[in-house]
Amino acid sequence: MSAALLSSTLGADVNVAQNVAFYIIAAVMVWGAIRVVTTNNVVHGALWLVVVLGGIAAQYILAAAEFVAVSQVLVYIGAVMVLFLFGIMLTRATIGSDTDLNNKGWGIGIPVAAAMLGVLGYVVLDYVGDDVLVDQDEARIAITTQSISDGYLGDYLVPFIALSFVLLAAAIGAIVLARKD
Amino acid sequence: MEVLTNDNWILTVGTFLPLVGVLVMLFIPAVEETLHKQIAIVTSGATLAVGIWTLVLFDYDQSEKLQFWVDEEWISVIRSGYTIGLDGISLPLYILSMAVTFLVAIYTWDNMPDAGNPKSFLMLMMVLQVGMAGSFIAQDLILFFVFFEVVLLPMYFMIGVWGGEQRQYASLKFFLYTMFGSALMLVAFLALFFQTDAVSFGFAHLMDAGALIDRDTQIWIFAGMFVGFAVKVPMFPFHTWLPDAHTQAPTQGSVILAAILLKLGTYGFVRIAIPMLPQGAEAWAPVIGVLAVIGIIYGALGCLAQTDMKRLIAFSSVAHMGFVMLGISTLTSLGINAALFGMVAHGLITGMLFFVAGSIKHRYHTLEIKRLSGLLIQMPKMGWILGFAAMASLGLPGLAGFWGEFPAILAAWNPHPALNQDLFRTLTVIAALGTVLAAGYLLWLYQRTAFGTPSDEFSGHDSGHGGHAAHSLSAAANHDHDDHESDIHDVNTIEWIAWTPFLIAILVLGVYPQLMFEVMDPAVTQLVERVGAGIP
Amino acid sequence: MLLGAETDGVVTAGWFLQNAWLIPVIPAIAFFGILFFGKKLPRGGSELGLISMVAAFTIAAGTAWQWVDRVHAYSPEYGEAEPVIRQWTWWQSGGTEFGIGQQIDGLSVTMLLLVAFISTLVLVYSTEYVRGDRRYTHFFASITLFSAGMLTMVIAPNMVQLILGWEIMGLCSFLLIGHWWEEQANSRAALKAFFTVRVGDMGLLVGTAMLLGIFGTLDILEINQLTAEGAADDSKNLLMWTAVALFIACIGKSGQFPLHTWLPDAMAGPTPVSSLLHSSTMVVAGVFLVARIYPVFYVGLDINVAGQQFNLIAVIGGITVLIAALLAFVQDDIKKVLAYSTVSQLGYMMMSLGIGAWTAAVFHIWTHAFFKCCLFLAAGSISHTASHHSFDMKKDMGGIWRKMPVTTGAWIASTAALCGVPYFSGFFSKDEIIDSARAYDYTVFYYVGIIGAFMTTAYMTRATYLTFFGTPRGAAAHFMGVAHDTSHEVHGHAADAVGAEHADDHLPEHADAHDAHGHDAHGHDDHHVSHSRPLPFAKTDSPWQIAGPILVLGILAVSAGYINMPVHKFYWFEHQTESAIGLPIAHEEEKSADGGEGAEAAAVEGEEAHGGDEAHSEAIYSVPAPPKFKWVNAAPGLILVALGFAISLGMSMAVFGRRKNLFAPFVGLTRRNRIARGGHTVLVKKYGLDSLYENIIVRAVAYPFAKAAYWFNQNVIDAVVNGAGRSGKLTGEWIYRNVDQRVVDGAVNASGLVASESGHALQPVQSGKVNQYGALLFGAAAVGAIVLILINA
Amino acid sequence: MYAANFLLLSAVLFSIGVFGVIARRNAVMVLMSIELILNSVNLNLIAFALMNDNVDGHIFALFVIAVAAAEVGVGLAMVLMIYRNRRSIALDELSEMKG
Repeated sequence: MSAALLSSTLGADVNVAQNVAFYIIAAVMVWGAIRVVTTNNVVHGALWLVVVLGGIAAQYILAAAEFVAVSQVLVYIGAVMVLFLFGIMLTRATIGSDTDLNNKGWGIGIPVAAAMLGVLGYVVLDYVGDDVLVDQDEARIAITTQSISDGYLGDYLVPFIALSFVLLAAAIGAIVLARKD
Repeated sequence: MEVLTNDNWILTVGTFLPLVGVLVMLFIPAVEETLHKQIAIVTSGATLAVGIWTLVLFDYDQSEKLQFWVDEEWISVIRSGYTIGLDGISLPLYILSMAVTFLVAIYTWDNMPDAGNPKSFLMLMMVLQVGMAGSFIAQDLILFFVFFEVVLLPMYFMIGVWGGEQRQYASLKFFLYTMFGSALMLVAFLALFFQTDAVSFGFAHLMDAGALIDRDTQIWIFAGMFVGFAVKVPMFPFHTWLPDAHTQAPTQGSVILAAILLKLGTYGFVRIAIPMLPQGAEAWAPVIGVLAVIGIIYGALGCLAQTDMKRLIAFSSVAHMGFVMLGISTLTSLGINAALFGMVAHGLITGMLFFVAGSIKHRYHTLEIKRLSGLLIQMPKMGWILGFAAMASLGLPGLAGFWGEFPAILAAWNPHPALNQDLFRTLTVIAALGTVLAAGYLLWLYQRTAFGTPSDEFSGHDSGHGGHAAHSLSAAANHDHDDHESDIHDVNTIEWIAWTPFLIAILVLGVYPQLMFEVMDPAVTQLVERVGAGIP
Repeated sequence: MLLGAETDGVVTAGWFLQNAWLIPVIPAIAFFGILFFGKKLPRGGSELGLISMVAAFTIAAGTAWQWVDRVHAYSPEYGEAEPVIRQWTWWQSGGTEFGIGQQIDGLSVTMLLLVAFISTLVLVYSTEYVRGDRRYTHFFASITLFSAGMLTMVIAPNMVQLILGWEIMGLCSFLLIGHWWEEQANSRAALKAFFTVRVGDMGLLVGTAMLLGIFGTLDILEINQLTAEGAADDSKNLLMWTAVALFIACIGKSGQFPLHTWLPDAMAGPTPVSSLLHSSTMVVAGVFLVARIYPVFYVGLDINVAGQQFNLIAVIGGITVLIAALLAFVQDDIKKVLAYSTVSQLGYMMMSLGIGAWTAAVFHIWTHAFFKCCLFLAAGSISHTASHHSFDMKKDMGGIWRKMPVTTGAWIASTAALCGVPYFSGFFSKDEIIDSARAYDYTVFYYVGIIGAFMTTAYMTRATYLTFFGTPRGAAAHFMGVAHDTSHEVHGHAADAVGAEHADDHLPEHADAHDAHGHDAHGHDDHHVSHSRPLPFAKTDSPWQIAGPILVLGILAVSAGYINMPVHKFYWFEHQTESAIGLPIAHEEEKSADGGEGAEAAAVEGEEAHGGDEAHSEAIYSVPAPPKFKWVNAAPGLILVALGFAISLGMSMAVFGRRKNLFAPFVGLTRRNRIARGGHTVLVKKYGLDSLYENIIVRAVAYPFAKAAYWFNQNVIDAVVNGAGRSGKLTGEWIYRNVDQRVVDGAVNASGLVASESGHALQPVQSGKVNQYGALLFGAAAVGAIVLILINA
Repeated sequence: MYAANFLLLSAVLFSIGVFGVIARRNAVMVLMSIELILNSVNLNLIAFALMNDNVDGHIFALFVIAVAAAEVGVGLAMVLMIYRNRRSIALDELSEMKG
């Protein structure tokens, strides 16, 4: 589906439709993110996070990374968010709004975040600036699920196995930590 | 430098054998305390056996040459090799380190410091032994430096964990001081390496090439080494870590510190700084001489002001090492021979004094001179041993201490011709005054602690006639065993085993010093000739 | 290893001469034997010490015999006998080897014989004297090592071995003086002795270093030869300082002014120790050192150079003679009288060396050893048997001559020898010293000598009278069975003396209290019962172990001088020893009648001797020959001695013997009357009280001086010593407190403080809060990134 | 489409996440903010993959997703334990590591 969409919209110039989609999704995401860090209700925060994560998945699709997008949805929205909700419920009775969810860190947080943003923005604009993403034509190697799997079971086999151990260790660690005894 | 090559495995084995013990102990639970002690004794005993075998194999007719020579590639990137060898200068110290560790391990059998945990304690001690023995056989600057630093950490932990009340202050002070010195020393080593065309860190090369460096550069490089070694010795302005470290360290730590660790500094001067930088040595010799003599007098005055026995002994170390450094600063074979002899003698004697101090502390739970009195009545043998060691320490002829002091004085009157004779002659007279002061503080100590009658605090608790030792002893024996007075007993078997070799060595070396002079002298003579050739 | 096995090409040396090094080795081995096995032996180790000392004495006697033979083999020209030197490598440096071994010549043979003999007697004496002491074994171990030390020093062929023996003696004196160390006074005396001597030893160390610097060797023979050949004339100034430095050591060791203060305190030790210390060992060591390397002193201090009226050695010796003799007048403790007497006699020896009379000095060592040892042993005998371990002449002695014939006889013979009564041994040596001073033109020291002789006689007469004659007092009265006034009752006195200065008093006390080793303590009551059998002809005297040595020494006090009698032109001793001087003696064929001019001529000739090549070709220095004896020259001294005896005896009887006169009229009555005719009869008769006489007469004459000297001794010199010690300690404390702990340590601590303070300043950063850590992390990252951007831009 | 788009969006999300880490006092919310940061990084990776025409970016993004999942698991377990011990997960009350 997305391939068809992309192929139809690709042209020599900047694809307007793609841009439009991007901006809309981006705006939603930014708003969602802001709400995540400012809302006084933990559960709302978690739900806003779902919005952001979903937006990310959408952006992946725009960037022609379908496999990653699907993984994102499965892992984050499917698993991580459930974990978060469980965590919220196990640790805190108040599901409703909470007045002191934020500490007095605004004074530090905003300048630091602004500085980060400034730096990153400057660098990005300075470095890539007006670069236009080259449209996918036939000459381009299609990044397919197969190429990803080739990568995992080829060049990146060792990190892959290591990662599986990390996951195993994390699972065991989490169990050990969370056990009630 | 000519070398002899045979049986060259023996040094490596002798140096690293304690690590085998460490490995074994690593896999034994800490609760098996007795087993750990046994392993430590066996390991250090085996090491000493290798050392004695080295003594047998050593070719005494060519003691000026490096024997058991090994030269393997080690870190070829920085042109440092695993170069080891043994000659007449290092042989006595090498064997001394093994013997002291063995005897200290035996002493630990009964006298574990209060903090307990013999496993770690003994493992540290074994590692310490590797560092000490390694420093004396290394013939490569980087190798030497590595061994030199290996010594540092175990001692830091020994003081910091098993020490007295102010152990953390003392251990930190020790550590910082020595690190400070080591840092400058390393810079000096590197400077020397690059000034000699960065060809090799081997001693043999550096001795040949170092003499060719121009005078000003030599002086600067020597300054770096001077600080590094002087801290370890310790010389006068750098000495303040010593009393604290000695006072706070456990007995074993004090003994090893006094017997071997301090010698690394003086050995460094003799083996590295002076032969490699003859002109630097010549320029610095007056400074060393003056500081040494200040140390002698200053240490003695410090002793007179002490109220704590262990601290007094520690200060006396400053004075004695002053004699060693005075000998070295003359740049004559007589002076350096005296210094080497003084190093061994001081190791034995001060080690013995620290042993006695430790045992007294163990029994009386105090080392305050004011409170101790009449040791000879309560513990006659201990009292006489203390007297013996004190006499040896004040340089009585016939005991080892004399042969470090007297030739040093002889040498200081007749220093190397390139040195300022008037200055050194003045120093001689002042140093001789130091021997008088030494007699003063040691006899004062002995009179106060050993003579007289035991104070009421430690003797008859139930009677007015406190001077009657037989009575108070029997009373103490009948007393409940929980009472600390029952701790006061004479030298026990373990202590005898650990101390007798010290006592015999002090006496034998004192009566027949040729045993050591014969081994050292050819090597020292060669070294002095080399230095003389380097001084224009 | 053998450096110089046989230096003599002419005459082969006999076995004893070759193996004289065994003499110190045997007691040294015995020392260890006693130390380790002594307590297990039936007699507590004393037998080992005794056997070793007898063996040493035997070898010493053999050595002496063969030495005499050897000298005769070299004869008829005396003074040529080469010493027998054997050395083994002891240590080496720079290829130079330093030896240990023996140098046997006239001087060392004399000393070997003397030391071994006297040590043997003292050991015999000690077996009884310290019986029952709780440290019996230690006592014998120390005393054996002590003798070994002296013997080692005596045969030393080089300076290092000499120092070895010298210091071993110092150590043993420490142990022996402080033998009863439970009392702080005793251990302080021991400390004082060791420390004072050690102060002098500083000179020895530096002096030896100087010798090495000048001559490049430490061999005594070489040093002597080189000096005699004038090798050191280029560095004459340095040689002078060398002599001064070495002499400082001798001052300390031999109790010369101003370091003599330790000697009287050293009386705190047991009496056998005092006698050994004061006769042939320890204190003689200083004199021996000067005699041993005499050329260094002779050349360095310009002795016998024309026009030199004074030199350091003679001046110090002379001062010592007088001040010590003065001090001896005011002592009540018999051992202290003898101690000051020793100091005074050592002053004679030094003075003698200082005026160039080497032979006289060495001969005085020889004779003095016998009679002084005898005097001390006699004092001990009295205290042991008669006066209940007291040494107080005034309180516990008097009138004991009846019951102690041997002790009294030997004492009187020794006193006569000490005073220089003709044909007693001391006469020959002392008179030679005085005569030499006159003959060599040292007028001042001639007067010092005869005044010293006068004073010696006077105080010894006083001591003799107080001890042996007059009324028995205190413990002596108890011993004599004479009724005495109860204020001096024995037990009362003994109890009272526990805290007093007489250390020997404590022996039985402590033996009772600390009988830890299971010895038979002899307490007060069974005191006489436990004694050994006395000599058959003196039943009431001390036991044979005590009386025997005293008897032998008493005989020798009379006869030891007969081997060198200038009176009869009999110079046997001189001939045996003169090769050890290191300098030739300028013998003159026709000595002029006037000794003074002759000696001067001799000295001048000695200076010029290098021009006229004689038998001693290399030596350009020489010592003058001893003066020819003439009764005329000896007369002033002898008259003074007689005068001293008369005055003192009369005075003593008048002062101390008044009550005695009432009970048993005594021999000296006539002389007392003569004194009375001399102008004091009025006083004697007017005031019948002893103390009053003493107050008036003694205070009027001797007391002020003696008291002043003693005051000076106690308050100035001692105060300086103590003050030096105290100020040393104060300085030490001050430096420790202010410099060490503040400045040096302060600098170190300051750096630590800076680190610590900056750590404290940064501490709030470590709030432990995750958010703040996060803020820091990201803030820092942002700042870092900004910096990077700015740099790259 | 401009390459800067993705990167700028990522920067914004990142900054918001940073703000959340600093400003939130609820441990769970801090974890969420961290998720924001991680996702912004992932977005970058994908964008770089697109720019460089290389599959590695995708692979790394997936790695990050996996690691993030593990992190959340462990992190929440820790939060749970803290809550169990202290009945609170307010971070400013946790200052045991204060120096």
